[in-house]
Amino acid sequence: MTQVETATYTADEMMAVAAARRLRNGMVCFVGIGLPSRAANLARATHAPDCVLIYESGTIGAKPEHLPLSIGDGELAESADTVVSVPEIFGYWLQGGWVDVGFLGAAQIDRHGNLNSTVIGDYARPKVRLPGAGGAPEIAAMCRETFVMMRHTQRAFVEELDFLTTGGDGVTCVVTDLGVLERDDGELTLAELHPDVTVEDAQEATGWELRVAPDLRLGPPPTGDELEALRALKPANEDTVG
Amino acid sequence: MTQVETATYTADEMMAVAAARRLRNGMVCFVGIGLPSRAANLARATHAPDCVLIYESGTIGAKPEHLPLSIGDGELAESADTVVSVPEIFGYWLQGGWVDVGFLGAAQIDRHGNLNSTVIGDYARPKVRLPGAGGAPEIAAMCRETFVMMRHTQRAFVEELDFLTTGGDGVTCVVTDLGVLERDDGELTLAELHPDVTVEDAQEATGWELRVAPDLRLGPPPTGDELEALRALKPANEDTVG
Amino acid sequence: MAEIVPLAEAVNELVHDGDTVALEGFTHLIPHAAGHEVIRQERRDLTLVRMTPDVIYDQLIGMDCASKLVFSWGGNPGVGSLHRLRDAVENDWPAPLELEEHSHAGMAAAYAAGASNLPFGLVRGYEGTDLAARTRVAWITSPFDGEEVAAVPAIRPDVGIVHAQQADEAGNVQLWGISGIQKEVVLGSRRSIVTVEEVVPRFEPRPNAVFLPGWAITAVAVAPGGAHPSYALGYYERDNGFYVRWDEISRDRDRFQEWMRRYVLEREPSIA
Amino acid sequence: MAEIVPLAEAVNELVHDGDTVALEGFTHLIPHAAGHEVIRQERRDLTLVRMTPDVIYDQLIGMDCASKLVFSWGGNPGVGSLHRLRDAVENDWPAPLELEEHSHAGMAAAYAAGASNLPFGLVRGYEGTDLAARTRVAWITSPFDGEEVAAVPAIRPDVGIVHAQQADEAGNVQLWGISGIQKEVVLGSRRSIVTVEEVVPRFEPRPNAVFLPGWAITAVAVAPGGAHPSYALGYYERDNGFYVRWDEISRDRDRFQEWMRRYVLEREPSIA
Repeated sequence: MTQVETATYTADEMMAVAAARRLRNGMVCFVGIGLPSRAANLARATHAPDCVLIYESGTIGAKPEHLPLSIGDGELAESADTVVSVPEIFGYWLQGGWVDVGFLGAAQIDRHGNLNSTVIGDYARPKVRLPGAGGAPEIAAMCRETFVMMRHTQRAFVEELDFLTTGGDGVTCVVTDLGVLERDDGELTLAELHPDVTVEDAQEATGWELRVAPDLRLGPPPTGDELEALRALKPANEDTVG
Repeated sequence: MTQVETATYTADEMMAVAAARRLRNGMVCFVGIGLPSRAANLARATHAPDCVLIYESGTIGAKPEHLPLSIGDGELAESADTVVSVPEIFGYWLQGGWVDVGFLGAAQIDRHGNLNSTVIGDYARPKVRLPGAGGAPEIAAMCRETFVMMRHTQRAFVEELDFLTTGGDGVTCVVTDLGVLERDDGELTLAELHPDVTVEDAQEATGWELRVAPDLRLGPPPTGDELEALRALKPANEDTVG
Repeated sequence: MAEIVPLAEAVNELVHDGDTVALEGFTHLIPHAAGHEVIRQERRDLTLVRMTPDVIYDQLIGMDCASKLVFSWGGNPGVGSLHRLRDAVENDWPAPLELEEHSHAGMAAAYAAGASNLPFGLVRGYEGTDLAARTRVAWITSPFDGEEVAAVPAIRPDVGIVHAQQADEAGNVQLWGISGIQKEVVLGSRRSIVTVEEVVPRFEPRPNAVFLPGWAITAVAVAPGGAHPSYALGYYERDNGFYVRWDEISRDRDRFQEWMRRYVLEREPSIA
Repeated sequence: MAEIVPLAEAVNELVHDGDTVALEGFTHLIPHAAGHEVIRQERRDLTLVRMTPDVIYDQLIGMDCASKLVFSWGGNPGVGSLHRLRDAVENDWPAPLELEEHSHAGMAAAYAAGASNLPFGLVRGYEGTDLAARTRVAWITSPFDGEEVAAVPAIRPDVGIVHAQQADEAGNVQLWGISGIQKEVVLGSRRSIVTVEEVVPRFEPRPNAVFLPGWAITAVAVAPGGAHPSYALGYYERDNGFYVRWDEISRDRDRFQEWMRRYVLEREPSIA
């Protein structure tokens, strides 16, 4: 086993590790590109080799060796158990009720887990036009539960969304670079802190008065194996991209 | 070229030839098993080699060398351009409006081309329970035109159907073992007689007062080529069947 | 994750009296072995669902397993009538059989709606036919352009049963050739059984193949020849002669019962 | 039967000012060459439809070809924003852009409804979101069980444009890998253009392949590399670097226009 420097790791790495740990082996996951895909592939590379990854491009059981840069990367299709059409992936598989966990990101989230990925500012004359809904509304509505991954800032964790793109009822946990929020009695509650993060740090980064679970946990740092696996997950041609 | 006995041919052979002649090369045909399949494959073997045959089992562009015995024969799948699911063949291809000609049979037909393939007698307590609708109602409704092939008898060509399974508005012609009826002003009208058949023969086999077209045609008998091609069309393993 | 279990065990655990059961197969890969097991285990009062009920449904109906049939075309393909089905409908033998009949297009839309977890499917059809008054159909006006289309209730069987060529050790299934409505049945049913010709170490990728993941199947059972007299592309051909012989066997009640006793009831789970 | 014609001719004859045009491709086989031809031929006032508008739509919008966009996710995948799209929405440059936005599931159902010649598609969604008030959606109550589902109007573009790996001499098309929504677009559009990497004597049967018969396509045009910077499985890989560079190129109006002049307007029909 190679030696991995575990003393230093980034907040993004901690976030990926914390999210990956929440996936159990064999779970069927509907995964978006970016942070969710990184976490799901980390789970597959460590404790959950039989996690089934579904991407909205129609690839079922994708087993990429490199991190895909888009949901349609060729490696997703070539490594998948099967590739189906987009109407089928949303109709038969997602809406059909076969997915355990949906894995989403967003630009804004509120205390109920509702998500905004549409606009910042007014819809008709937005300050920032975001990409839009994509698969998020139905992923959150149809998966047994939904995990959200977002960097924890006041701009993202807001008292009131500028636009409600995706209803939050199905969001059971939010993994951030500071800790993990879990739904308690309908409200996202700070349930776990990453190493060296305080409740005050989390509150400061949250735009509403953050509830703290009575049994607040301290998450363990990434293990050497986790970091090694995570760092081995590189995009197919990172050189070109960087 | 082999010598084929053209002096003797059966009424069923004449019916197949007359129906096949109505298919133009390149037409897209939605074909049922039995008489329609035989006629469509005869057309493909003679003047219309690029006729596209679609069977409701999902085979598009099937090019069987033997006559299929069921719409799902393996040879249909193996010779097809592609095989799609049953919801797709009915949804995207038939209902989507891509088919030129539908080719149907039935137990009863009325003067408007309406078809019965459900029951003889009362629905709740039928004298004969027939197989039912199958693809017929939507084939007749969605194809640009529909050809019907039926043996010409009083029991089949009736004043009033026992059950209206399939609306006849799209039926443009009915090929029988006596001649061809074509729609004129909404009513099926005797337009063509096979050799050695009289108007009286056709009227006698029809349960309503049969209109006769003013320009009634006399259809030519099968050619040697047609008969040869037709007789070469044998089921894959006729021995087993017979 | 699908367990690979003996067929008798799968049927015993997953098919109950009174269930709605779809043994599907559109002229290919018809699950005869599974149907025979249902007959041997004497299931009763089933609502049987299938687009194209043929010989195996004739057998289930004649052996008094069913009280209702939901279908769109019931015949012996290329041969003629199903005599046991007709006897049940025309003469209530061995028992009355309630019918709910559709067109193929309607039933395909209903299965697709079931697989899509929708309450109903849409189809252009039924209007102006006598079928409309005899089946479950309703008309819906488009909220966008006022056009009317027919709605058919989704089919979501208690148990969906299909036959496929291959499974792997993990219970994944691959079938190819004419795939009919099989994917919709497995995905739209509460429980599912897939019988397969054999278990292979890994699937060879094939054109026009349907892959069904083990996590979407309740039970997989190995039943070599399990589609006979139907066929399994790449394994064996359709036994057209049997379909012709069935016409004779099934015409007479006694001869039918004798045949069933000899070739189904007194056999171990395998093909007839 | 599809004619095999030069791309410039196909666009000239089939794409008109004011048309509703869908150039589709779900992260694979994106028809860039065809999009560039639309830009070169200065089509105006188009309603552009696409689930995942990315770089080629950014270019069409920035070059003032469109007055409306129907979409469900508009971004530069793996990179960030589409600056030309944002400039149009946020600052009306080069012209105001009307938006009709959906979720992926809603738009997939709308395309499938279009291909099925139905007035609308059904989806469980939209309820409780702000999207519902901003798009074309209606609620339908199931006539069978009273359940409510969302209805979205069918998408039936005037012109559907996709890219595929291969055509044969008869104008049949085969594509493989991620096939997205391409079949629905071709079948649901009034006219269609398929650009292909090459014409081959005959297709090799492939797993997960989509076959589109020539009789369902209006025009086929040969455009090798026609998906670049997207990819064509089996031909070339995705040019991820280009997507990153596009972020810089497209941020500034002048730099964007200079790039378009140099790499699109002043080029013959081919890839940029």
